[in-house]
Amino acid sequence: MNDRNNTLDWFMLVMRRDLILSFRRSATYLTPLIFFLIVVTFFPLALGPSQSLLSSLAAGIIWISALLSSLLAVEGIFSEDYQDGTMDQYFISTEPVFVLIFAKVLCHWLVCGAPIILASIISSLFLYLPSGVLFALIESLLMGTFFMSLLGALGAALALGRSAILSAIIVLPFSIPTLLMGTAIMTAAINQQDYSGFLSIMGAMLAIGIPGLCLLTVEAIKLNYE
Amino acid sequence: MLDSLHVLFIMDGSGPYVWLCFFVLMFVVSVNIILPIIRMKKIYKEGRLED
Amino acid sequence: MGSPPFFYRWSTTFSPWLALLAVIVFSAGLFWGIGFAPTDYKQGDVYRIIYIHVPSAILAESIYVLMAVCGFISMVWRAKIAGMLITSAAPIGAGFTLIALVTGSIWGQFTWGTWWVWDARLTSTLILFFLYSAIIGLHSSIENKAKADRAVSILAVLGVVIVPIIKKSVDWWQTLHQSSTFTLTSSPSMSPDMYQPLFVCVLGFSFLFIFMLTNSLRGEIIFRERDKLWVKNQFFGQER
Amino acid sequence: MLKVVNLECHRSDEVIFKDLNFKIDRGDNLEIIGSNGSGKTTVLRLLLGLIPSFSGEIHWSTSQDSSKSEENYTSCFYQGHQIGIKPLLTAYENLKFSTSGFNSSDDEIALVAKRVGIEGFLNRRSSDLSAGQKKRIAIGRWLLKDFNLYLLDEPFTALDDKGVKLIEDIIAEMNSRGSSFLITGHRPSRLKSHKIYLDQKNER
Repeated sequence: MNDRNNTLDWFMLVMRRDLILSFRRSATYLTPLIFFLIVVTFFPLALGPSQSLLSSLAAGIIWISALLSSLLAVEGIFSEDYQDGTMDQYFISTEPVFVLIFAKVLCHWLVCGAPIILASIISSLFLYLPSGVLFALIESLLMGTFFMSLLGALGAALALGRSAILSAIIVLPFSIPTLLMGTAIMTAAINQQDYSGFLSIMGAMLAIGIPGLCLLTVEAIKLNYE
Repeated sequence: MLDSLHVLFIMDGSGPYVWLCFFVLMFVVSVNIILPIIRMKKIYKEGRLED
Repeated sequence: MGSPPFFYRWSTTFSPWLALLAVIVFSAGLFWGIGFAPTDYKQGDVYRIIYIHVPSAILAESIYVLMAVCGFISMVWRAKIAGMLITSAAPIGAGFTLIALVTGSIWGQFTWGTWWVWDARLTSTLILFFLYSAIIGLHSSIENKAKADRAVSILAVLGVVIVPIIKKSVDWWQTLHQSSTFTLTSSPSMSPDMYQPLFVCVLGFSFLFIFMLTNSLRGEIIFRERDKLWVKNQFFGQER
Repeated sequence: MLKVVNLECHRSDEVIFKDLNFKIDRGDNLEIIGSNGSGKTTVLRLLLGLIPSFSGEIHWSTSQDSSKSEENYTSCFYQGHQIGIKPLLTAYENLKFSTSGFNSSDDEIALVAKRVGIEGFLNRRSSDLSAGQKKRIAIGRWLLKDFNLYLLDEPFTALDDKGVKLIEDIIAEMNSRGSSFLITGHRPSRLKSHKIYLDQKNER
């Protein structure tokens, strides 16, 4: 009865199920995308259409919008599983639960984070982002949105069954390093400096964050089982 | 005596700034001390009513 | 120390003495600093804000570290008192952070002519204030207080990892945008006349904090355990 | 296989149940019967480790000799009050993406679906199915893999007479294969089982 790759099987099971579920419910990937585009559109409306102004602010605008939309999207990640008893099955299984949580977060990022990155390429045109830094933008957003998904999952777990806005408020202060790192990369890229140092710091944050935040998220979900 | 007090309050024009900071300090500290005491008094009252 | 009744009994005896000690050292430090320390030749008398500003800032950060340690203890060993300690310490820490911010702002208005500068120090202190707010907000949103304690411990532990990153990244962010014109630590080696009262102030503020924490923790313990027998006997009195 | 001694559980200073003693051997059934709020679900969740705070002893063992214990709940199947049927997944996917089904082949799933009477709905979204049919999907999950012990929280609710008969048949069949069942309910069923009444234990 002892299957060798049991943990991997579980991981794939959770991934496949969540991916199918998200694609059948189009709101999961459309809502953050539309939210992102609306927020990005608001900046030219509020600041005026001056090309030089927008061009200098573009990186910051895209980063803030991506951060907010990936955070808002992650809010309901556990609530359905918790309410219909699927979460119980995770905790009963002898597999390490944080691996399953990681599967959920990864799937969520694929469904919500990746479209936002694509949309940010389009909005970089609207906002006259200097074309040379597009690659830096994508690189920094790849890591940044994933970190936000991890953080958002922790917030969602802490606020499980409570108001949605609460989880965002809890997590936002903790997301500041990501934002600062991201904008540091962008500023360095715009000034044509070497930004690989910041990139590797972000990678290190992610490397610590994946196991660390997943473990904390499991702790937070466990709170509801007492 | 009064002169030296006057000097202490005015401090060459920077007095208002320093004393404003002092009052902010005292306000925040006393709020943090008084609120728990009020809370304990309230619990005491309610606990007495229950008995 | 671990059990709430023991702490309550212990603090009933020591709390008045702690209060006395705190008031004496606290007022001695402030009196010395604001009344007697020599005037700074560069900044004038306004520098005396330092005797309020620096101790508050030191406490603001150390209280957060204390909370994170308690958070770790409460997560690993499920110690009840550690959770209560976070609950009681958070508003006090937020208070000292607020004092540090406001006094710094007033000082800045006098010397720099502006209420706020996006300097690394100031920004990271502001973020520290947000972290305290997140912890207080989360705690108040969960009705079951034992659960709230553990939820908050998770945030406190996460914070202690993230605070150094914020400190570092804010520095980098600063150097990238503009070289900072002002730093709060501009005064080079202070003269002993100014340094000694500052030391007394830091000590006095710390004693004050310990007293405030004890005071608030006593309330928390009574509130949590108000249905327990020992509270009925010791707090509400034995006669019925 | 499972032995429970003097199990007791509190929630905020209130005793939910105490002095609970029972034993389940291979092929045995045990029913825990009680009204709402008598702690039936709590017993199950406590055995599974979903509720960490309790007092008393829980012994698990694979073989008959209890000295060789500590198997823990690895080969347990749990069906809670919420049966975890996702409305957006088809009946087939709901069977496949479950604790018991992720190693099953399509043939096995088709066979199980036939046994529980949902073979016609396998590719239908579960949101289109009735409550009873969803319940049948949940029953199908029991059959996908053999567990030593099944912990079922009120399995008979929302089922018609045919469904109840189906469960009774399946349980009898699995008993003979060596599986045990721990079932909760409001009233005793027709199953051959030991029965524990929680309400009477609770009188204070």
